[in-house]
Amino acid sequence: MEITVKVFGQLAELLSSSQLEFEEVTDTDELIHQLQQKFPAFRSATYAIAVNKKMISGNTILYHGNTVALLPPFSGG
Amino acid sequence: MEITVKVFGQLAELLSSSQLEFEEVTDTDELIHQLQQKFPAFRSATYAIAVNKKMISGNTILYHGNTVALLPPFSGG
Amino acid sequence: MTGEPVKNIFIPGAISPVFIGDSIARHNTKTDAGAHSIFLGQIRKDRQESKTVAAIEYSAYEEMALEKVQEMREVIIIKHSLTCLHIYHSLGLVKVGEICLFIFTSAPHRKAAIDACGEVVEYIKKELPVWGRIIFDDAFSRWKNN
Amino acid sequence: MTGEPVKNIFIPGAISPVFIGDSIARHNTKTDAGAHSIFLGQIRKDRQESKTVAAIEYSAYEEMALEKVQEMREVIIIKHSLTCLHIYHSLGLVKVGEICLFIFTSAPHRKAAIDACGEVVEYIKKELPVWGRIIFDDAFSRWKNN
Repeated sequence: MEITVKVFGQLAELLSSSQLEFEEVTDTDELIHQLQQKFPAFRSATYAIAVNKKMISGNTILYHGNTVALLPPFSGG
Repeated sequence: MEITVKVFGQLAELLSSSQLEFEEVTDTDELIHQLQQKFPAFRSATYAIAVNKKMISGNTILYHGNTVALLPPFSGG
Repeated sequence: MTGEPVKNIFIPGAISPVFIGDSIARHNTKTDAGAHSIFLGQIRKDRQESKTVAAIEYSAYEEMALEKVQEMREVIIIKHSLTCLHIYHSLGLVKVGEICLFIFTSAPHRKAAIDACGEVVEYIKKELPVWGRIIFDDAFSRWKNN
Repeated sequence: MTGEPVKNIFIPGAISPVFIGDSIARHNTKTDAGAHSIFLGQIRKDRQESKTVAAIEYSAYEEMALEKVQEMREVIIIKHSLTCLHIYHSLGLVKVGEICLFIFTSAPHRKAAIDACGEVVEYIKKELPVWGRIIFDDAFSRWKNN
């Protein structure tokens, strides 16, 4: 199983990376938990989550090949 | 006494003129009456009146040198 | 009344896209502006009773229009705290596909620029002593009504 | 869904006034249009805590942004019966006085063009996965919030 995590804006700075790969993660809650373990500063971050470019609002099961994006508050324009 | 009457748009066509001069006319009601006598087609026209570039809404006394404008419905833009 | 000199808004014939681009380019020195709103009126190829619009010929009571625009400018600039406001209207013949009206508002933030631009468009269409004569492709013409 | 191909909206660096003028010029063949509404976002020389903004550096989740814009486009075009709709947003560095956002709506009548343009501006600012990093004149920077 392979999950790609894309990270943008201030979150990419916080995690010092714009892309991470995860092997064993069953859903988005678990993914966030693993990220918080690995990056303690991530606990206080504000972000929305997209799975395969669609915004999600609750815990979402992840499948092999899914792309999860962590999106800090938008500030375009 | 001299009053200049400027006429625009469809009214200028109706009166076959864009400017007329009047000698003896005391107020706008009298001016309109004289115009209706001279140009019967003017009776059914729709227009607003400006005296010295300011719109008026009732009968207005005219003084030597005043410019009266007859303004059909605006259609700019 | 801020007493600024009366600006001419009338342009003979169509307003060229290059003129509009140049006007936008000049605003790069207006560094207080964060938002620009532009309205362009273009002659539409309308079909009316089996005729097709070819052009509109505009005339105006210029002196009165400029006085009215000047008063409106001062009110709108203060009301919306605009950085700047530009208004141009064609006189004479403007053909289908050409631009006859160009309104350009600038402000620090978007709401002021957008609201002001909309208000100016309505004012120009309803309050300005300007008349359009619609010229059809068969050379027949009639007066436009807004 | 009309199934039109996904258009790119992102432009590297600032959006040039010449590009905007050219875009306006190309609309003279859109003879169904009678009204164009344009919104331009420009980098404002803001002062924040004794620093002055020098530029904004934009990044985006491009694939997701393009999908979202495409969905929004189709909804807005149908809702307002637009003749056309163009959207451009800068990526990378855009300096003070330069243009970072260009929205262009066209419709037969003014209300549709103006309303649609305003709705697209709000959508772009609130719903698009784009981020701006404000760069100050002392090289300090912080993330923009809308």
